Amino acid sequence: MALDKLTGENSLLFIRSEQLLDLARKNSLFYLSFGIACCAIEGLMSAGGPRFDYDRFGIFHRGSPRQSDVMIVAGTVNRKMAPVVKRLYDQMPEPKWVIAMGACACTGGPFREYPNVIMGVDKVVPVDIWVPGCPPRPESMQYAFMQLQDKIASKTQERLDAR
Amino acid sequence: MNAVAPIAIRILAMLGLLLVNGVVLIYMLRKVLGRLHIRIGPNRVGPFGLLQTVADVVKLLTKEDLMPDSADKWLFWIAPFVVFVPSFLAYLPLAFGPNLAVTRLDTGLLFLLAVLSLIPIGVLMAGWASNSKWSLVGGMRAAGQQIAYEVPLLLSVLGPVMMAGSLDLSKIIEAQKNLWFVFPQFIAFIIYIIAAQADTQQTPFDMSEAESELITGFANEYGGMRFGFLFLAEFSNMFIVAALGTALFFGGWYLPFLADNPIALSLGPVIFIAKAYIGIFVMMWARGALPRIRVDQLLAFAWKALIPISLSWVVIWACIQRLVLVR
Amino acid sequence: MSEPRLDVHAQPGPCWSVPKGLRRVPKGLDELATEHLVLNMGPQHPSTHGVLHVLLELDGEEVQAAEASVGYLHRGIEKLAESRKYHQVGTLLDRSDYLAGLHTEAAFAMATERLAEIEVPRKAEWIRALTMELCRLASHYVWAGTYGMDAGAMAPFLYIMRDREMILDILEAITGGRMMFNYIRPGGVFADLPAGIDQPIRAFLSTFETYLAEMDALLGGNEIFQARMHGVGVISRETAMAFGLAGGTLRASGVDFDVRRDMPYAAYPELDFDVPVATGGDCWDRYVVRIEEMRQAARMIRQLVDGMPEGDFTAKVPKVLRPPAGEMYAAVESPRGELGIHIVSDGSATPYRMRVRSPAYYNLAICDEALAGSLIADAVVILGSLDIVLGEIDR
Amino acid sequence: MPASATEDILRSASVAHEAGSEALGTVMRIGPGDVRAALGALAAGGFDQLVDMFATDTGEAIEVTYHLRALAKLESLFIKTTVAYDGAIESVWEVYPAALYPEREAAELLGISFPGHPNPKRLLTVEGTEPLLRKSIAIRGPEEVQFS
Repeated sequence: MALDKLTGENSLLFIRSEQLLDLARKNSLFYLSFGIACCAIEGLMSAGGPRFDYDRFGIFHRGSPRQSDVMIVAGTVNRKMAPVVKRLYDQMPEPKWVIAMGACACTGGPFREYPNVIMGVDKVVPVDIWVPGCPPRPESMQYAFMQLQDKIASKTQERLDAR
Repeated sequence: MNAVAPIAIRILAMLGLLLVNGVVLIYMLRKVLGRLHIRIGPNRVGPFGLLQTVADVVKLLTKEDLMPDSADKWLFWIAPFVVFVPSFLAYLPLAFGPNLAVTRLDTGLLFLLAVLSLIPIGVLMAGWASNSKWSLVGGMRAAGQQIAYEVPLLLSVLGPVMMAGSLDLSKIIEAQKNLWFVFPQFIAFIIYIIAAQADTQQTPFDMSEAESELITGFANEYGGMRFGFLFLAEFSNMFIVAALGTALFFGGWYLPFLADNPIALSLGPVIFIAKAYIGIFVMMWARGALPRIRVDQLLAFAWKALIPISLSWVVIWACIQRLVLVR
Repeated sequence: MSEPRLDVHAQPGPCWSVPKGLRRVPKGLDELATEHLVLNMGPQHPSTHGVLHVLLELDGEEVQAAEASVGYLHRGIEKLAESRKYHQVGTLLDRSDYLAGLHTEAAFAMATERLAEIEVPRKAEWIRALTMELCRLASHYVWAGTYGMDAGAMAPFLYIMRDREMILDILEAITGGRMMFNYIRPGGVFADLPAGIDQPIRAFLSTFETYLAEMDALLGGNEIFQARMHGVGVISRETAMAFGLAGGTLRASGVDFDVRRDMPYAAYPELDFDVPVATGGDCWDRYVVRIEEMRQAARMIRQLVDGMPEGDFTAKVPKVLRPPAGEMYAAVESPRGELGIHIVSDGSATPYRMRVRSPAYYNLAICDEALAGSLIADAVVILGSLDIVLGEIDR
Repeated sequence: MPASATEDILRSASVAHEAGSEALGTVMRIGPGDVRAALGALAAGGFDQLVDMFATDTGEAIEVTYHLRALAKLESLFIKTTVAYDGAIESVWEVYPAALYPEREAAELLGISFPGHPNPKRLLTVEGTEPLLRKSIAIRGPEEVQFS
């Protein structure tokens, strides 16, 4: 038992080193430049723009899912789009996170009554952060990224506390 | 043992320089692009965002190592190293100070250009092995482009070589003690910067990874540290061509009018690297400002304009040197 | 795929062959034993401006055939409008053309007003024109930036985003939203102009020329960019007419048609503006026409701010609008061209059928024809020059 | 172009039609079999642009509307025809290539067919989707879309 505390997956050393890695992970969130609808203008284009400049936080866009850590689902997902979203998610290497941006990605938004629309992207891929708004302002997305950073850090913190 | 140790230390030092260069250059790129684009660039991770690239590298190291199902496993695995190793080898003959080089080769320049021309093989390998059509197109573009631009690159360095009478980079630099070769060889210098920009696939010649056309081109299917290696090789190539330009045209470690000053001479490596960084800054400037040229225009420009001009410059300079200067 | 019909109809007049993109070369091996590469561009691709999917058949770098595939954003705006009351439809329409929501709203409001015979106060017409022109600038900014990105230039995009934020601030002050406005309602507009709004607009106009000239010098003044644009993606006048193109794409092909001038609405009859027309029909002409349109928009905004009349901002409209049974079509000139709303009413509180004639939908249809024979790099630029918004295409 | 001139064009193409002037503008109602001939004649007669083409579910049948425009005179014309559910109208893409997309859209969303179309695939939805714009297809109800 005591040995387990020193060496195993719950050892202090392991968690601390994991914490260090999480520090790197949360400060280097590359998002997939994959805008579906209106939210892409606010969440992806304004994000890179001069006023909001997410690059300050090390949040940068990559075109290929293989090189990204975060997928921002920015828009309505319908029956034709869902397999594509799923496939892109599968193509991303672990660890990966998903932000459902806007009402459409969260619940289907104003279009949820239409039978072709999927009511929330959580039916397709697991979602970490939900951002309300139609569309959310770029500031909301900044806040979402901060929440995601907290979430990444909190996992190891919880394990540390549970010891 | 005694013979091996200094060489090993030198090689390790060079590897260290390469890695530090990569990290610093990526940070510099993001900052320079940020400023050019009226943004700020990374400033939250560490003081002034200095640790940004470190965080990126550590993150890339801990990412899942993906291997596409349909990829040619062996080639896919080895391609990043085939890209990376030549760009490391190219550091070896670089002379940073009067006696500061990993190895002093009489044919240093030839060696450097020879290993640089191995890189497209790795790029093509990466493009092919990924079994993605976008990667393949990117790899093919890289191969065609490098074959086209190797020729003017080689021809453009002949002018300084003729003036110095040597292929040893240290000797070429020493020959520029009083006159930087950029002044007599201005045409060769212009050809050199264009060809070097194309050879390292920088904007406006970034055909192989053309962000808006091929997404990330040959590196499309690479994630994690393999992608990191490709990225690092790109930046180390940038440093190599900038350093080579410094050595060939801007007097290497010499400062103007202070060539004999012992303090300036002792600061040689710093001056050399500073000059190279100024060159890199110009490359980044172009990257931030220019659109991308089209692939057929690129090749036509190489074969129809650059190669004839550089060839005739070699002939003209040979005549000048033989008939006017040496007589 | 069924064989295309080759017999020509009896009547004289334009006869079209199958668009080049659909005239597929036989698959497999030809006599040189080369194989064509079929490439899926999109739905996730930086240069498809959303979730467009283009199937490219490549011979080396050359596009042999191209076929656009849309519908990745089909969310039933037309169907849902049938269950929404007249003043609720604007919410949906904002999201159809998300770069210029005000234009779609205005077209719907105008169709409803003509159907229900509502007289719109003069001030409302002027406010509509003002906000629509601001919106046109914001939309053209995004187009110019992404067009530069398609050609590989990053800087113009960021320069343009800075200017766009200034417009969005003004629009936010007027309408309350940055992108989704729901401001133009049947009968007028939702709220009066806030006091002192002319100050930020004038401040914007004073920097507009300098900033646009700067952007234009960076992009249009660049020789590489010019070499990429000239003679690429030529659309002849006949082709443009036959495919029902609209807006800047149509005017760049030499057709002098602008809804603002030819089928006037809002305050446009009282404004002084030029309609830029080019004759070449290539990507460069589309660039020039749109940049000039931006200058004209600024010119109109200046007139609108100076001459803003006093009065009511909306007519008296019942809470639940029940237009008489009938049909009505109203069109506005959106940044992408003629945007029409066709309403079929059965006298109830909801439209019986609403049809959006979206310009980008018709502009995109040309891509099967225009992309074939170009290079991949050209294909990206041609798609960019059409200025498509997928929300409007898929609806 | 006055309505009578338009009628002359249709008459010369021997298309039975029923002219009307509604709030919308000039509306001509023709039979579904005559669409191709009528539009061919009108295109030759100066209507050089197909502004829009769409279909409506009237409750008994599908009504297809072609919105034409003579650009030189800024004259609009609406051609309407009615087909049964699952009926067919000959494609007019050879006269107006602009109809290539809307015909595909009308075909999948209202379940009619356009023989002669060179690319009769679905445009907006995936295979197996019911014709969504028909009145018989209901949208999701309030219980269904409630967020829990």
